[in-house]
Amino acid sequence: MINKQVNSVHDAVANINDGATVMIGGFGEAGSPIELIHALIDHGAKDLTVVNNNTGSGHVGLAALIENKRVAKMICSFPKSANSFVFPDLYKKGEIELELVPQGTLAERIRAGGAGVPAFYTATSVGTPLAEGKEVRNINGRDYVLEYGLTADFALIKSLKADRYGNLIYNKTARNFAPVMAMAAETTIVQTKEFVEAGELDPEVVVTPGIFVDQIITVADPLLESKLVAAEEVYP
Amino acid sequence: MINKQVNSVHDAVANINDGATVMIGGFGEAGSPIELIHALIDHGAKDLTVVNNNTGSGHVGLAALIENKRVAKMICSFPKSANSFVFPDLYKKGEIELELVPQGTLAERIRAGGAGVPAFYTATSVGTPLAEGKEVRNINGRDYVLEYGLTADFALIKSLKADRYGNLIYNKTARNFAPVMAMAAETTIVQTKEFVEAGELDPEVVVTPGIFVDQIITVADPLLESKLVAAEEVYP
Amino acid sequence: MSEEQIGWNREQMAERAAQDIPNGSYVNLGIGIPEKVVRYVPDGTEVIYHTENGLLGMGDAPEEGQEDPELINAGKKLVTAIPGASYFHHADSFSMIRGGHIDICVLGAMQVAENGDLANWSTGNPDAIPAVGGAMDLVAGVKTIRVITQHVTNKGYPKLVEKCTFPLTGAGVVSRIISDLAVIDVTSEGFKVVELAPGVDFDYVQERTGCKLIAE
Amino acid sequence: MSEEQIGWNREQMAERAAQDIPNGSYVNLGIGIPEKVVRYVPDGTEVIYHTENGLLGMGDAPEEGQEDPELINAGKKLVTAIPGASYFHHADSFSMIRGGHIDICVLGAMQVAENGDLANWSTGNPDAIPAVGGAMDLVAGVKTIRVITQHVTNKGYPKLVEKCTFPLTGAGVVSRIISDLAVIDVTSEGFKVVELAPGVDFDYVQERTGCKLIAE
Repeated sequence: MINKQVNSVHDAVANINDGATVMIGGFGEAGSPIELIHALIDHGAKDLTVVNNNTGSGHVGLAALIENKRVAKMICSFPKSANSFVFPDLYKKGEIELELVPQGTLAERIRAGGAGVPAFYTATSVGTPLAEGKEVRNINGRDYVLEYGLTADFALIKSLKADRYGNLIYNKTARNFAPVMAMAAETTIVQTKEFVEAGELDPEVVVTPGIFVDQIITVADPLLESKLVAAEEVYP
Repeated sequence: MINKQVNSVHDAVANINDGATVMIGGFGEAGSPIELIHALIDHGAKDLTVVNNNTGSGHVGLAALIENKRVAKMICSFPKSANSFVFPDLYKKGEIELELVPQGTLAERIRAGGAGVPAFYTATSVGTPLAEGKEVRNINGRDYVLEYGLTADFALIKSLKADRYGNLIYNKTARNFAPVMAMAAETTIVQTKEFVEAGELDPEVVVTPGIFVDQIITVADPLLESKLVAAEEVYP
Repeated sequence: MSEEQIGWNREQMAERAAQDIPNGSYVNLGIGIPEKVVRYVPDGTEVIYHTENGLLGMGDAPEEGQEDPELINAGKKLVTAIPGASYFHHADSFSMIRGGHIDICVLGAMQVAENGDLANWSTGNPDAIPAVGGAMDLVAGVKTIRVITQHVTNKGYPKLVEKCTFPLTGAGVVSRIISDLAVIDVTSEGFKVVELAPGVDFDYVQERTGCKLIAE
Repeated sequence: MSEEQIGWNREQMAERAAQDIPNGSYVNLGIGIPEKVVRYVPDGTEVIYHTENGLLGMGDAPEEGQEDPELINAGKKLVTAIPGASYFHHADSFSMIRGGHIDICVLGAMQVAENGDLANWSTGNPDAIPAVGGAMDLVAGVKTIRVITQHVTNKGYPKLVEKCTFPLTGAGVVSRIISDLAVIDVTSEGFKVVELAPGVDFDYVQERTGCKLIAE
């Protein structure tokens, strides 16, 4: 019988190796798999390349992973949100690398990586510094830049419900990058609020089919990043 | 108030002009918007370029549109299903053009057209006659062909439920090409089995958000292509 | 600012921008003042707001007790979903933007040039942390780009200029600017003042603009 | 065919192909004999079948009275969905194929060459209607491609050949062939017979093959 559940968040991240590329779901705290990120900090893997829209807040979750010097490079669209101090500090000191990607290009590159599209053209960033050094091609009278698909060794995402096959549904705007990251990663690790029986999710409403999911751990009552940040919590 | 309903299938197709490119949903009869196709035959627009996975069956629906000489060119992946006589006849006589596209490339080209991606690379068809004349590019050691996004003037699709905003859900494998065609067409026309109040469709389960839909007509009890074909019906 | 309010305040700028949005439009709102536009849909019209983090049919801020930290807008502020809304993932969301399906986008600006060039993501200062978000996707993909901005910077420098000195977000993309002082269209001849805020005259606006304005 | 049955029949070929599918695999089945594989999952294993027209978790044909003409497989035959299935659109479905997420695909063939080249979509006859379907996507994207085929054509010509004379579906893609006579692997040295159907010997298979076979 197929059953993708694992025993703990620590088991879930146990195979993440030094130097791995890790996509982490979430747009701000919505969809951030904070328990998996904290388990990754405990696990100790370093020299990671992390793909996330942002760089975390305060001193917990993704910001804590960065603060603990596990991240060599961030690929993201907006690294300086409110309450984001950790990344800017390291970046100014030259201690962390940044690949800045427009948000839609980031989403599309991840989707392309998952869909077997190695490269595509887009109008986004044409004529701006972010197109510098990139191939530009005129198609039907408009200029486009060439962008490459993005894949990862691991994805860490958060779902509302999951079944043993790995079928997932999400909560509201916490969906954001998770479905495309699940497609683009070699190993997709999910923390779910609820684990349900196979067949309980209507096949019409599954957002991420189980084929894109490898490991599932239930975290029924996840920490809320904004509360931790407000309380000035530091992980670990 | 936004309300995308129209009064009849004939009103729905009334603006389709000679020479238009029309995407038609369906994989075989599953998802085929047969009443809209019949209304298009009645309407009389000709010299159409039609995008569909197949070329219809018997002498109804898409096959009837072709038989009535309204289609100058088919873009499809599999033009010779069981019970498909009309297209093969015209094709052998040189009276209809065919652009044969691998099914996944077809789906991806339509999705690209809808997503603002003018062109992308794919491994599909490399080293085959369908790659002849196409740009081939080696990316990270593998060869890929360049394929272009596909857009249309109109899409005709079928849904299970629709609301006044044009939010759609589908029935089982009748979903197939409809969501990407809705994205890729300038005007998307939907025949729905059921029309529901705004808010009745859970925002988490909407498959096609209303932004991709322009006109909706309710056809509560659509004809079943396979039954018509078995009964050797001819339209009109 | 200690000086007396001259022209429109932030709420009034948002309200003015809302008046230009036709019934039935699909609209994306940038972070800052543009977020406020959602409150000012004119009577008798219905507008669908898109937020690029995965929601079509965005409503205003929630009532107290109705907040869900996983229901936010692109500015990461708590919002609501209207009946008839839909959620989708990021690639689908940007397909709406990049595929040309959003009718209007209202953005903030650091500089707008008289040819419609927009700079709103970076000062180009090498010490600053660059951050672009979805701005470049929006200006490349949305049919009509409008800007809401203070007419001058905090230090009094003009934001409407002959040529942007900051790195571009997009070239020739802006069609209209709603500032605290005026509504200004980008035309082939340059900036054209189409409306003045109450109590503001043309010369007052011209003095605070980095290039020549055309009177309507 | 009037001659007595020699080797495996169509059902047995499907059953034999099913034995090679590891527990937990995601599998796509081509049209024809491969469709029958869904019936023969070995005891104690669970396999998830994908059909490219938008279903993961495809089951066998429906009971009478349970048919839905909108629940079909890629061969347009009526099927069912298992508990735990999911539906999705065509671009998402082919993302599974082209993105390398499907483990195994079992296809029919017109010709397989000893280097693994597959021809299964066209005879190259200029009078024939070309039709490719999803075959080229499957061979380009799925990790392991297996073929189920009669060993020879209706007219007795070998389908396993030194070099395909028909236009290719994909180059060097097939790893194993299950014919009515034998299970044959594509190796760097050429076709290797790894199993013979009951009552069939190596020479019998070699005589019906268009190139040299290697005995295991």
